[in-house]
Amino acid sequence: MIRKKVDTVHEALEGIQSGMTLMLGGFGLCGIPENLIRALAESSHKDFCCISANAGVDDFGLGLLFGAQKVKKMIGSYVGENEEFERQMLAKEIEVILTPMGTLAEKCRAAQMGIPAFFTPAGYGTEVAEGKEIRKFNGKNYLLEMAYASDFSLVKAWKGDESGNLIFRGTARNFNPLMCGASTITVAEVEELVPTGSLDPNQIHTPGIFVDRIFQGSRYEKRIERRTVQNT
Amino acid sequence: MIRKKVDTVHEALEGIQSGMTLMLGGFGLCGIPENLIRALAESSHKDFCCISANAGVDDFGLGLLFGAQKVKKMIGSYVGENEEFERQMLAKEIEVILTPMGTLAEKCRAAQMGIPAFFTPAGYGTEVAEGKEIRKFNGKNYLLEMAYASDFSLVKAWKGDESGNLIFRGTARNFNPLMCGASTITVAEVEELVPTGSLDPNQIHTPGIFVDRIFQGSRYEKRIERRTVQNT
Amino acid sequence: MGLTKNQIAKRIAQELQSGYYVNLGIGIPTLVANYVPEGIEIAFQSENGILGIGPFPMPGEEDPDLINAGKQTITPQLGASYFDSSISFGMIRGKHIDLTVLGAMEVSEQGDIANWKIPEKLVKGMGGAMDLVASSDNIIVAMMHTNPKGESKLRTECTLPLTGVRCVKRIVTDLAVLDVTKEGFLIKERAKGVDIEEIKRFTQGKLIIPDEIPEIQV
Amino acid sequence: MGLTKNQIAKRIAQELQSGYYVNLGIGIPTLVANYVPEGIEIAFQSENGILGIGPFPMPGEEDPDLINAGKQTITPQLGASYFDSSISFGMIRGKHIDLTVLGAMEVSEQGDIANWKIPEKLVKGMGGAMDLVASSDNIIVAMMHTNPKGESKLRTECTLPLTGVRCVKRIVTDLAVLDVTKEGFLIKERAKGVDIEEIKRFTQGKLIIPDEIPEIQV
Repeated sequence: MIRKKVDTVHEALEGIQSGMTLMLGGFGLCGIPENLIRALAESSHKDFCCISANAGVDDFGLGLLFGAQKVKKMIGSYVGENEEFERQMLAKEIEVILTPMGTLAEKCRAAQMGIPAFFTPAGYGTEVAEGKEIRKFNGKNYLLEMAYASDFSLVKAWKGDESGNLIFRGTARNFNPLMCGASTITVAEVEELVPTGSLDPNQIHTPGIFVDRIFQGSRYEKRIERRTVQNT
Repeated sequence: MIRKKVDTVHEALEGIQSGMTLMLGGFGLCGIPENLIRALAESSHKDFCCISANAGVDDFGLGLLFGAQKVKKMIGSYVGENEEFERQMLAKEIEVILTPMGTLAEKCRAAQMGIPAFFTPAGYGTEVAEGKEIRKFNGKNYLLEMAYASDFSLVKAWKGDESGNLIFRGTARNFNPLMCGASTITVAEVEELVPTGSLDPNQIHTPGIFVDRIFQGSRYEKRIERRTVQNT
Repeated sequence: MGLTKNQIAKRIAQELQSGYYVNLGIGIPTLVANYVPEGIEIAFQSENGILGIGPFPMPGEEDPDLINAGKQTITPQLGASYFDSSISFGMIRGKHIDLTVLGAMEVSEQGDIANWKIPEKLVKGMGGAMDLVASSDNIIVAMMHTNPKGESKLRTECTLPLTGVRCVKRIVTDLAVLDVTKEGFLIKERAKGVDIEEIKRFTQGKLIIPDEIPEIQV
Repeated sequence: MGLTKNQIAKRIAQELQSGYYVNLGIGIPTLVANYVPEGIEIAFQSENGILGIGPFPMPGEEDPDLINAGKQTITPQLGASYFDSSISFGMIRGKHIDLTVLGAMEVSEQGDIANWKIPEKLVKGMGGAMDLVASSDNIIVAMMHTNPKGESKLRTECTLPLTGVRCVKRIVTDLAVLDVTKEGFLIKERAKGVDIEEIKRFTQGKLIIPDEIPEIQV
């Protein structure tokens, strides 16, 4: 099997440059690559185009990149909950492209799977459809949507092995598996990195072929955005 | 959670009619719905259109349907290894449509996932492209392929629970997960049916929403097509 | 008078049928989960990747890896499953969800819905709403009959940017239950203590008023 | 003389590089797995849904749920994974496979390949071949230089129905190793005991013959 393990987050990010397009896994603060985001926010690189479902919160998640003025363009689906992001958006310091969430997911998967374009019903009759090809199948209207093109995918898994095989946990899976292999380089950080052969081949969510570099993350905060409990 | 369990293969096949289009999981003899095929071969229904990667062998797998003259049209990818099938094909008793295997897989997934059509490079410049729309993306040519429309999906899993959640085993997974939810009705047979709640939610391959009926199969033969061992 | 938000949710819960997979939007729709009738089998899906949402966790048992699309901590129901977002939206796009309940800023006579953007105001994004409304055959909108300015949210045409077209089947407001029909908004039920004149006054789109309109039972 | 099928496979194995994910077709390509150079990290993918194919099982340890695309029983390598066919072909279509080795009936000067159908003869289907040749940037064809009738399989144009166009990069036959170039088939190496005249005689397409042609070392 092919080894993908690297020792540090800096090795994991080798080759990243200002102006690149990045896919970042996670949904809000759930399943985000905390170590990679931290390192990017502290790096000298900037002007990224970020593809991610959400924008994080002011002081965590993708918010760290906005706080550090690293993002030139944001492609996302729901970008509330972040004041600095809103300020930059209103001041037109960043360009924002909003996409139906299912379309965003499928555009990542299409990039991963070598599908250049597909039809989806989401957004027909809305401003999302502007400039897009519309076609009717079985009496229903669909938009043609293209696969994303991206330089780095930065994802977070629960467990991984040294060959890049990944297992996610709960709803922290979300966009992470779809972004693996959807960029030129895919970097995965994991809470637990195990030797190759430790994971059941039947239970791997993302085969290592979709991952170029893997490392064990540290200092996971795993912050909860809306702690909600039962009334007792 | 919603119960999908039925007690017999006959209950599982209720509503099936002559002339219907069926998707059948499996690759050769690996991961095929043995109980459902047996029941179909013994039923009074016929003139099926079958969508399946392969055609089985003469006395097992999909071969049982050809032997019982149940198939009017076969949509598959590799249909060798079956003499009766070949005879019917050469005698033009059945219509055969051959499709690149990756395209077949993706057409099933598209049906499952509500994608009416997608572009793929497979078959460009070949007779598979005849009559299909061709479009260039980033300098490369792709064909437009449509999702399948089908009445019943008949699949086989290793384990399943009474809510229709499925786990496959090894390479018996193949087309089975893609066909779940890709037809009007999806029927799953499993080697082991467990109570709802017995399976780890993180390790379910196919969520029960894609399965309408599930039952425990019996008399699994699991025949090996090409037994190959190490020279010792 | 009119229904409270909880009563709107309770009325919508009456639409739940055994065997339904249901996606609940943020806001009033989320409350529907509190009123599932006894004895029916139902599963709630959330588009971030879970089928079979159970109750909120007990204090101290929150798991950061288990949230719903509203980013609230949750627990799984017995028989739940987790999956990636492409499969999650595949369930939606592939019409495997039996009922979608969501909020709206406006609904038109034709069933168009606007619920994601107010021009000149901060836009947070459509999230999964456009996928849901473009794909579901059974969409119920839960909303107040009027906006905070007192203007009708049931209109001849939506004035706000659309989320989807010709998709809403039924609307439950604080004043009434209405179906979207070819002829206009058909009043099916009215809230206790709300008379037809009031519904008429607060409905800008075309209303169809049958002779008998039962009261909403909640 | 010329190479045996095993020698063709052995020569192709020299193309393997550490870090390669490799898809081997049925026939001579399958034999390549027997000659992986020591000390390099490689993984074989099979399009029916496994990454990391190990050796064939010991007698008595065959598992009907573990086969390759040729339907032979296999074992998993350490670090292997199983997946469905859409992901399997996603690996192929998405260019995640570094090397594809497959057999052919004919290859043209342009790199077109025909390997699935002979008109008037029984057609078994293309299986995954069309996906593989349409997607891989690194395709090596393993085949005999001539067909059983003695006709050249390296041609100006393919006479048989195509599997894919302009995709083959290199061909290893019993007589030679040839690269597909804009100018024609470039001889890179020749089999021991095979002279250029013989390669010329059995090559119908345009040949480019460099001054020095090393012998294939196997």
